[in-house]
Amino acid sequence: MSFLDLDERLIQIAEKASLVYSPLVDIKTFPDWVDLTLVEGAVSNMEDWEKIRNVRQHTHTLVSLGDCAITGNVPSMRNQFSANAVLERSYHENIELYPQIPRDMVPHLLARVRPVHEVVKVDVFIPGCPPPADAIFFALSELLEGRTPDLSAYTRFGS
Amino acid sequence: MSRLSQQVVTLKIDGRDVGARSNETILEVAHENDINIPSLCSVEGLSVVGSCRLCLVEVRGTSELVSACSTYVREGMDIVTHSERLSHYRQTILSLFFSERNHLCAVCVSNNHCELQGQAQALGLSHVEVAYRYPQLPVDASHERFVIDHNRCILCTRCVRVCDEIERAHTWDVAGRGVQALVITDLNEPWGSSETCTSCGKCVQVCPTGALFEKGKAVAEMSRRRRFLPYLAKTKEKSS
Amino acid sequence: MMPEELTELAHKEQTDAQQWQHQIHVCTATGCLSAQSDQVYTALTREVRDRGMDKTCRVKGVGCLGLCSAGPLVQVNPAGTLYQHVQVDDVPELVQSLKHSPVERLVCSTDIPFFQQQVKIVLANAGNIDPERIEEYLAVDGYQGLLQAVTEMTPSEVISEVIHSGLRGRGGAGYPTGLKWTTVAKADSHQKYVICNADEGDPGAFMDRNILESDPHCIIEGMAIAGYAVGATQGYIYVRSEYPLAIKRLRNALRRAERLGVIGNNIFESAFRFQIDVRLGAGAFVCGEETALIASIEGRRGNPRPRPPYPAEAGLWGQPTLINNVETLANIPAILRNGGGWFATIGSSQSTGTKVFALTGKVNHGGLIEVPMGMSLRSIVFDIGGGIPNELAFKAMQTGGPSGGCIPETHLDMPTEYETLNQIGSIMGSGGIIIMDETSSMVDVARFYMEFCQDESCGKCVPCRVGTAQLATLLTKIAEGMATPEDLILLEELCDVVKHTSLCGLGQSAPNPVLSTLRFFRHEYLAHIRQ
Amino acid sequence: MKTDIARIPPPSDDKRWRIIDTTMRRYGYDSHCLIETLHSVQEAFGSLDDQAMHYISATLGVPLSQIYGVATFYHLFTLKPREAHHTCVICVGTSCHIKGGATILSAIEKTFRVKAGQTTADGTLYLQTARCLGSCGLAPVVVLNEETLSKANQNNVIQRIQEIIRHDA
Repeated sequence: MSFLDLDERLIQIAEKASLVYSPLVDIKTFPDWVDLTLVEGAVSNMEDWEKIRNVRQHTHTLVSLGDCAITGNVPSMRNQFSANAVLERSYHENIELYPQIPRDMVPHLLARVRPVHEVVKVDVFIPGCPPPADAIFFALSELLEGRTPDLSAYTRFGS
Repeated sequence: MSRLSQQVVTLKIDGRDVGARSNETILEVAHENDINIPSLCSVEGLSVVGSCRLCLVEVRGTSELVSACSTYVREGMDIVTHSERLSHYRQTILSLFFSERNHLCAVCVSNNHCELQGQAQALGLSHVEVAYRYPQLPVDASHERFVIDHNRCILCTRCVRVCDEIERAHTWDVAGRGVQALVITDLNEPWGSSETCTSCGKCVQVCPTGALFEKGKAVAEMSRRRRFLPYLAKTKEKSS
Repeated sequence: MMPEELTELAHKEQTDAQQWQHQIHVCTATGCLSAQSDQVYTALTREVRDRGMDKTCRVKGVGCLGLCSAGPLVQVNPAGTLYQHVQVDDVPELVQSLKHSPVERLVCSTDIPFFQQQVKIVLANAGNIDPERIEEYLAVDGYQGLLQAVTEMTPSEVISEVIHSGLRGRGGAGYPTGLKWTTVAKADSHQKYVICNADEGDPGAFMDRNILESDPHCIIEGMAIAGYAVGATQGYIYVRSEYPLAIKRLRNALRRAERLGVIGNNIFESAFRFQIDVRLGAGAFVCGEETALIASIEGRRGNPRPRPPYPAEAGLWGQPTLINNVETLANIPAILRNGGGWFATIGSSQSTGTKVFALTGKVNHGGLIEVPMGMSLRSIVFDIGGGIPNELAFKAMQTGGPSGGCIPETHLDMPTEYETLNQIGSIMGSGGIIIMDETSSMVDVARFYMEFCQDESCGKCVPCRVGTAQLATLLTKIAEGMATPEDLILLEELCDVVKHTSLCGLGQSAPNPVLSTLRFFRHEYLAHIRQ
Repeated sequence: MKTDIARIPPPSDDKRWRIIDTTMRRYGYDSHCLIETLHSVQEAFGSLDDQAMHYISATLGVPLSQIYGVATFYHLFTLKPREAHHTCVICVGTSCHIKGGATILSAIEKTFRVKAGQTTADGTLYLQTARCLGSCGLAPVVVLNEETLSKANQNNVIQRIQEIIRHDA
């Protein structure tokens, strides 16, 4: 959503880059090679794990966008408890009707939620919850010019 | 740590010639001259502990780093407060702070008012390289006006010092040791049932993070008022 | 007491000792006691009495005889026959043999390098005198150094003698003792203190404990001389509470010394007075650090504080304080008796005198040893230690405990000196030496010490508190084969940060075991890494 | 000497409080003797409970939280009494570690289903580790109640513990 807050600046970026894969784009498989991938969210389950490893393999510059990707943030709050305890709490203790832990259809939870860079190498970090549009714009502009952005003037953890 | 003989000395900080009294610390002299040295444990009006290690500076001619908050200036000192090496050390130290407990800026009462968060931004810490430890820590909301959330405590001991040195109640202290250390009230009893706490709230005002806060504050609402501290510290000095 | 009384008492004890045809020395230091030497002592006493030999033969509990790995040790004098692994059942035969030839099956040869290549200053009395009787200490010139200092020398003369000796701190860092004394002596204050640091905490080190158990009076004498030299009237001995026997003997020795008047008021009829109190630690390694130790004596948490100011300027209760380690102080009486020049001829030019080591691990002859400084490390392992058991190969020698490093075979020809050990990434340390053979994993050793440091970190400063925990986690990850090459880089980076930014010596030296094993045994780390 | 603090009576008639009081008196009821006093309580009562800490706080004029801080800083002090029939201390110092102390520890943990620092469910055995018992020449060392087993191995230690436990039954 923060990305969309770039508003008309999106056009500036669109002039230099094309969007090849995104929840907004109707393509189901990750392309063979992309120059830049922005990744949001923490790595929580097996599906995330496999996805991010695949993305890394097919990406030149990987950017962690937002606190969840960088610090684990709110999703990582479950890390103080075991994955089983979390499932137990969500699907048994707080449920009155047919309590059961789903085995199919739902990806297997990792023992711990992990920031992206603990799983694969990350090149650029844009912290913030959410990162301000200015930070995203600055980072993208710099990256498109082939420079590594220093974002400390634009954003911070939590901001 | 008062010194009897006060001399005027001149020294260099980041290449600038500055004058100072010999009973001033490097940190004090730097601040007087608008030179910023990061720190988390030190706060004007309380005793010096030198525990956060962010204010380490280089002194030309020696190989060891010294903490600016606890080192008195000397004639002819040549101090470097910012260098690539110092910046790397400071970033790593901040990473260690972030990895130690459960710091979630986005949902913290002190978001945008937090000194740890502020230092991370100022020192350009974009992510934490070391593994997060995710310890299970308690939140004590038994006090009628205040809360302590150990998930956000960085053990700077400002609360312990202000309670002992200014309020003279010594309700707070540190229990345990190493990575297991926790600030506690009395015999590790709920804060609300403490017999010694005067509910003055000074500890809450000096806390650099969101560990101590006022009840009823929501995310990003907890700002601090610390103007009382230098004044009370002076009064205390006069009376002792 | 009068100076003459001291000489008289010493003389009387020397004469008394000559009346015995045989003196059986039983080691009653902790090492042999844990092999039940107390039962051997009781059995010997009973046997001698039952045979009606108690007029000519004395059974005496003494301090450490050195070869702890062969305990319980018994020595029969004046012949000097040393018996090893003595059991209660052996006692009748042993006493019987006094009139004939020694019991061959129990004899431990003293011709081996373990005994021949040692030079004893600090341990000169260990194993020879009964540590519970002050008279025996007097008979071997005990308190003569103090007598000389107080009655014939000025404080500054005493200090120059110590400077002249070249003695350096035996607690680990090797700071020149004379210089430390000078600083405290020059500090302007009515009240000064002398502290004996007996908070020996390195796992695998027991030099100080054995000195205290074997010869407590030499520490008391050393402290009193230090007190006279720097102008202090009060001393504290800070001992680990894990050393009950050392504490008991020390307290007993203090009572005797007070009763005799060698400490107290008007020592040797002079204006000099000196008191000593014992303070107990309570299980915190960090209290070996000077400022933490001071905090602990003051009744507080053992948190170190930034230095300067150094304890020599502002120490215990803010007063100038001299802190010396047990072994350092144990050298002082001999230096005063024989002169600093004599001491300086022993050892090497930069590291004079001797060093006491606790030699343990995978070595044939383990125990408490004292060797001249400058002896090669190889001699310590292969001559004194008698090499590695079970025909295995030597791998490393660990010195300096959790603050030190592991030295590989290629550096064994280095002399035992402060500087050379620093050059090869270790430290002299307080004197624990652990020998490892080819079966030891160096990653495991590094992890062992890091977990130790994590447990013992006081928690005050963040690099040590969290840094050691992070390092321990990384080392576990490596040891379990779960680490990546990036983890190894992170390990080295973190070591650098913890070493250079920690508040006190514990944190600053905590990475040493990792750094030194990385330096010499990097391949072992790499073998654990997932590519 | 502290004169400004009114002496308060000990928490109970228990004669052991006299020992504690003697310790404090020897140091002139000065706050500096906090650690000596805690040693004295630990020795007399086996642990430091709230009652004892309140008494010391009032007598020496040391804040409660400071006493708690000191008591939890030093590993020798315990706040809860340990109630086990037998104590087994395994040395995990460097020499013992090199010579197999850790193996003995894990074997005992497994055999008696107890972790270091804990007591077995039936309360018979308290298992503890020590940093260094200083008997490195005889490593690995295990102390069972008052008895020291030197150059120990997992078999003889386990056997000895079983003997002792059987002896009780």
